[in-house]
Amino acid sequence: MTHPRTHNKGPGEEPQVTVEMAVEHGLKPEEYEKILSLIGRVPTLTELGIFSAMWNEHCSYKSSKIHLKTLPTKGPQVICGPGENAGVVDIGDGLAVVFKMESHNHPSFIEPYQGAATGVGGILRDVFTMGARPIAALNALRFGAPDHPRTRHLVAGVVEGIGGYGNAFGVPTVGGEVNFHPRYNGNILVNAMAVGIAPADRIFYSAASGVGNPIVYLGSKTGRDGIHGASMASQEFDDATEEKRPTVQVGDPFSEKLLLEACLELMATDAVIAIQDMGAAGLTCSAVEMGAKGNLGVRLDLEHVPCRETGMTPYEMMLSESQERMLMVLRPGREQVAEAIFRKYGLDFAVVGHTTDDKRFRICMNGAEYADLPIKELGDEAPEYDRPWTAPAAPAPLGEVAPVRDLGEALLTLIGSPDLCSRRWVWEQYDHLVQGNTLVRPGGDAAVVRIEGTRKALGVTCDVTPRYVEADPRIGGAQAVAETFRNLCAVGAKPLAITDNLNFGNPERPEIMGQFVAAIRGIGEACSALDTPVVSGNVSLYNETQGRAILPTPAIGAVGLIADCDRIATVPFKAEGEAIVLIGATAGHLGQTAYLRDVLGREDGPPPPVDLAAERANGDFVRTLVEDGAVRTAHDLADGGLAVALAEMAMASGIGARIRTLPNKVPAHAALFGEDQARYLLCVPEGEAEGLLARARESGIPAQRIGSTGGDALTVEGHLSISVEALRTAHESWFPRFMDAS
Amino acid sequence: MKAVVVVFPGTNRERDVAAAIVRAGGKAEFVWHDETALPRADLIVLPGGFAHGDYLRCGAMAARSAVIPEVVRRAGAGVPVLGICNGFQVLTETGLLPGALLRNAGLKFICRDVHLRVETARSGFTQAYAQGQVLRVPVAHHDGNYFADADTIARLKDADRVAFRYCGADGTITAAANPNGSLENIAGILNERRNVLGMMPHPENLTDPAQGGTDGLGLFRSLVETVA
Amino acid sequence: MKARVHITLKTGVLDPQGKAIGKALGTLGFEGVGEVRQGKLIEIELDETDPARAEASVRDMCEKLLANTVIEKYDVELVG
Amino acid sequence: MKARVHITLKTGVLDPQGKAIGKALGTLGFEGVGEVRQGKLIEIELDETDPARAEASVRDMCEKLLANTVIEKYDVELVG
Ligand SMILES: Nc1ncnc2c1ncn2[C@@H]1O[C@H](COP(=O)(O)OP(=O)(O)O)[C@@H](O)[C@H]1O
Ligand SMILES: [Mg+2]
Repeated sequence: MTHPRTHNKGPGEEPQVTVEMAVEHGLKPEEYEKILSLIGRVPTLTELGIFSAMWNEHCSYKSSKIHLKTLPTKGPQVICGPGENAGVVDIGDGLAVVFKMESHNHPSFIEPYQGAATGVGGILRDVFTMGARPIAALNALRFGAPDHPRTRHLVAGVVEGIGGYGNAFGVPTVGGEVNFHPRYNGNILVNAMAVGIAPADRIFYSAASGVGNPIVYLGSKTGRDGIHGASMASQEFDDATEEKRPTVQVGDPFSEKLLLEACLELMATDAVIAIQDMGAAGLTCSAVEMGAKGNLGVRLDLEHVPCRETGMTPYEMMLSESQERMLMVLRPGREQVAEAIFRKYGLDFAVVGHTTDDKRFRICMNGAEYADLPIKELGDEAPEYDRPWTAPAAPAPLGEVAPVRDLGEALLTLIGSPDLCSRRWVWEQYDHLVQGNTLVRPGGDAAVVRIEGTRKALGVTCDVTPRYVEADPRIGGAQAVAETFRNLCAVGAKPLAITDNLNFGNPERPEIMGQFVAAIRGIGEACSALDTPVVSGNVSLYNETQGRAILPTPAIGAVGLIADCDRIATVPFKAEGEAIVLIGATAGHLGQTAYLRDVLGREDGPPPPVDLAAERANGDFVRTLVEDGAVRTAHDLADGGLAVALAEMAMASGIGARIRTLPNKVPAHAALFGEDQARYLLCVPEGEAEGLLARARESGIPAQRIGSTGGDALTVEGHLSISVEALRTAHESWFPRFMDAS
Repeated sequence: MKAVVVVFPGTNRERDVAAAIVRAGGKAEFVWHDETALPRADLIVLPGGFAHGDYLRCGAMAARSAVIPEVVRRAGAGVPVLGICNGFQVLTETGLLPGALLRNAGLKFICRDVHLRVETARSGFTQAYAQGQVLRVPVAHHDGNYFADADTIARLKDADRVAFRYCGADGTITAAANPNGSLENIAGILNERRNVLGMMPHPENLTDPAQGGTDGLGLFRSLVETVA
Repeated sequence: MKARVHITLKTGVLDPQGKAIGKALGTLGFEGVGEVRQGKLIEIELDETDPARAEASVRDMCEKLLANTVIEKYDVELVG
Repeated sequence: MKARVHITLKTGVLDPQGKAIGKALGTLGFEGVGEVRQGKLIEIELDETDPARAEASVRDMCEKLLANTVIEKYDVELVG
């Protein structure tokens, strides 16, 4: 897109808007018609820019809204559900947890370091805008095939960018996911999640109130960064994208850290009425949202906006995506208090407008008016589509699967494969310890961070298995939620709520829309069954290159509460001679498993069925054991099934295990590598095994003693025996070797 | 013991170190970098983080802060000064400690537990440890590669001023145990008077069983005992 | 033959480092300091003795590795 | 008036970044690459119009902030 650069000579100098320009701005001709009838005239260029920002997919959720409405968002624990900068959930003791996940896919593909860094910056801002201090960050990453020429460069840049921003900002990055698949070759996914803590009665929202109140601009200066980044995020990539590239946004974690401290300091006074961070289409979206939510008008006088570059036009200022900026409505008379705090931190502070009673959005500069639009309609009248969709076809049944000859080889292959190998190379580049509250570090199930000043802690995780979603979006959507639930239960955390980041292809294609609709249905069903409402989220559509969509990837981030931070279970075996107990039923499901793909080279069959009642019962059972202090070692079963879970427990501890009984009536390879859901491994001292099994029987939970810990090898009698050392070597080698090769 | 923890714009481990000091039985108070006077203090801490974003050179801008002349004066008067990670970088930039901290040899930020050998128990920071004792504490840095010219290194060694070295779990000093390329595996050094310590690792992050270990607590206990 | 490569951010791209340096110079009492930008200087010893070929090779290095051409520009200078 | 400051590591000071670049160039197939050193380039806009005074002032900036003379050396060039 070419950016009309007018000089600040007044609105008359802006080029005349045409339907072609509207199309260049990513609007459909019929959407442009709607604008004409809404305002009864041809919009000015600045107005067109504002409409294009407000009405693009990214800001308006026009394709997804009607489906998102079906998700469960309520619960006694929910203080604030979707619709604000982040979701807010009560955790007792007068505290609330504030969290959200958001994508920065396209920018990260173009410039991996800065794209990922600013993605982290954006989500941190969402959390502290609500008045919360960020205490944990996570990231869900999806890259193309390892042998694709760009993959290594993208992995290196994205990981460095996430670390570069989070480390300097001072938030521990404690968890996430990394997957590789050719379907992400031209369109990687970078989903960042942040979690913060705030006083439950001091949450800040974006709705302005009061007429004539000052609107202030805070943070860094405005440049021509990412003009129309938000529109870009709603367009497919093609070869021409390279030329259309807008100025890349560069993150400044140092300014963000100062912005955090300044905002929290100011929020401790009574000066703030409303606050909104400037994210995509910065000034436009934040100002419109503050006004529209508060049923007020907004007038901005752009000559007061702190600019980094000379000659910026109103059009550019309204669409700039410069980072580390905030907008606030202040209580009148509190400007000096606020300014003193921001100056102390060396940040820009300027009164750039005020609230009005006429529900108009007015943009002026040096007295000339560049835009005058109805503020409610900018948001409320945004197009909303019920796009046609076709129900996804049921996956073909999985045919015969002949077992491999060497199950030990298969296990080594799996734990050394790109998707299941150790992610140490990634998380050692993230400061996962800053703040001193990381109780369970990355590498286990959920990470656990302590809440300062209490006995409590939070479990945090993010998960989705895109190959399941591709095969059956409804089951895959439910499975993603179930897996977060399981990861939380495994550490002993009571799942509270989730955030979702729905990454899909082009919604204008009915089969993609069908995936989207079905996945949301699955997510909703799981959230209802597991009592984990959706409190925030983000939708990223148009993730396609040359007409080929990514794997449907609804990443789920979840947060759970641990009442007593001394009662936590972790993955490593704790001692030799402990009993190993398998919780949950094993049917030996092999469709869409990692074993099928990475050992047998097949990606077929249905994904494992998700029995939400069993998830709930088994998870509650395991969590209760951890809460009671009966179990300190637990691990959920996911990719790679029982064998991989056992190997992970052995590798994490350096202690081996001997497995004597496998679930019966199931072929050995299916028992070892099947990915049946709702399962966990627990360890207890020998003398407590009978009691545990009895407790399971009473609760109607399937449980089976399968073996004992000990020795320096993982042995499954009759099938495999591998030294823990060999397991570790296989598990730890792939990532560093891949990244070091060029 | 009352510690003053200096906070620069971009510092991010001030609360971690304050918590560790409290666990060891001391008290901590924060002071913003633009103060020119400091309250009475038994210990001055320059904590970890990314002061001024680590822009230009780590610690460079912080070392030119208004508060620094007073820190230097107090150090000269014998007050213990502890610089951890970014704080160590600041101390080398102020000249209170010799040498410099370069980009890690592997070029990447590294966050993981390392083993440290206590090279000297002869200081107010390390007296609670035994010489040769092996500690497990985390590092979290991008620029921890200690460099100094050969004379300086020789002087440090001759005067028993190397406080900690990176080592294996059994205490042996090997290249494999060196996370960042530091000369002679140096992880922490003392000034001549032995009242200024700079170290890259973060003892403050392993001072509580819930954090997975308490090996770092000895450093803060040493300081509390020295003052008492 | 030795090449000197200057890598700088393209105009309009935010330079947080330069910004911070400028501010610090102000705090230290330097007056009349306008914009400060920080870039990289890379010096490369080359066996190549033909200037044209040396320059072409270094430009190729810039495109392939030294510069991130999404946000940076570079210039090559041959010395000695 | 604009100043260009080059800051480079003194000889004898290890340069991990330069070393890594040299290695990467080799892997990319560039031949005949000798030592590579990475330094900084800082460009400063100055109000000062007198070259001598400008240079003195920038040298002072280098001593006081821009360079760490324990490990780095610098040179100042006035342009435009
Ligand atoms: N991008 C990442 N950043 C930080 N930690 C990560 C990342 N990717 C994976 N991890 C961590 O590695 C471990 C294994 O990840 P995964 O296999 O997805 O776990 P699970 O199957 O239990 O959900 C987890 O602790 C996870 O948090
Ligand atoms: Mg798990």
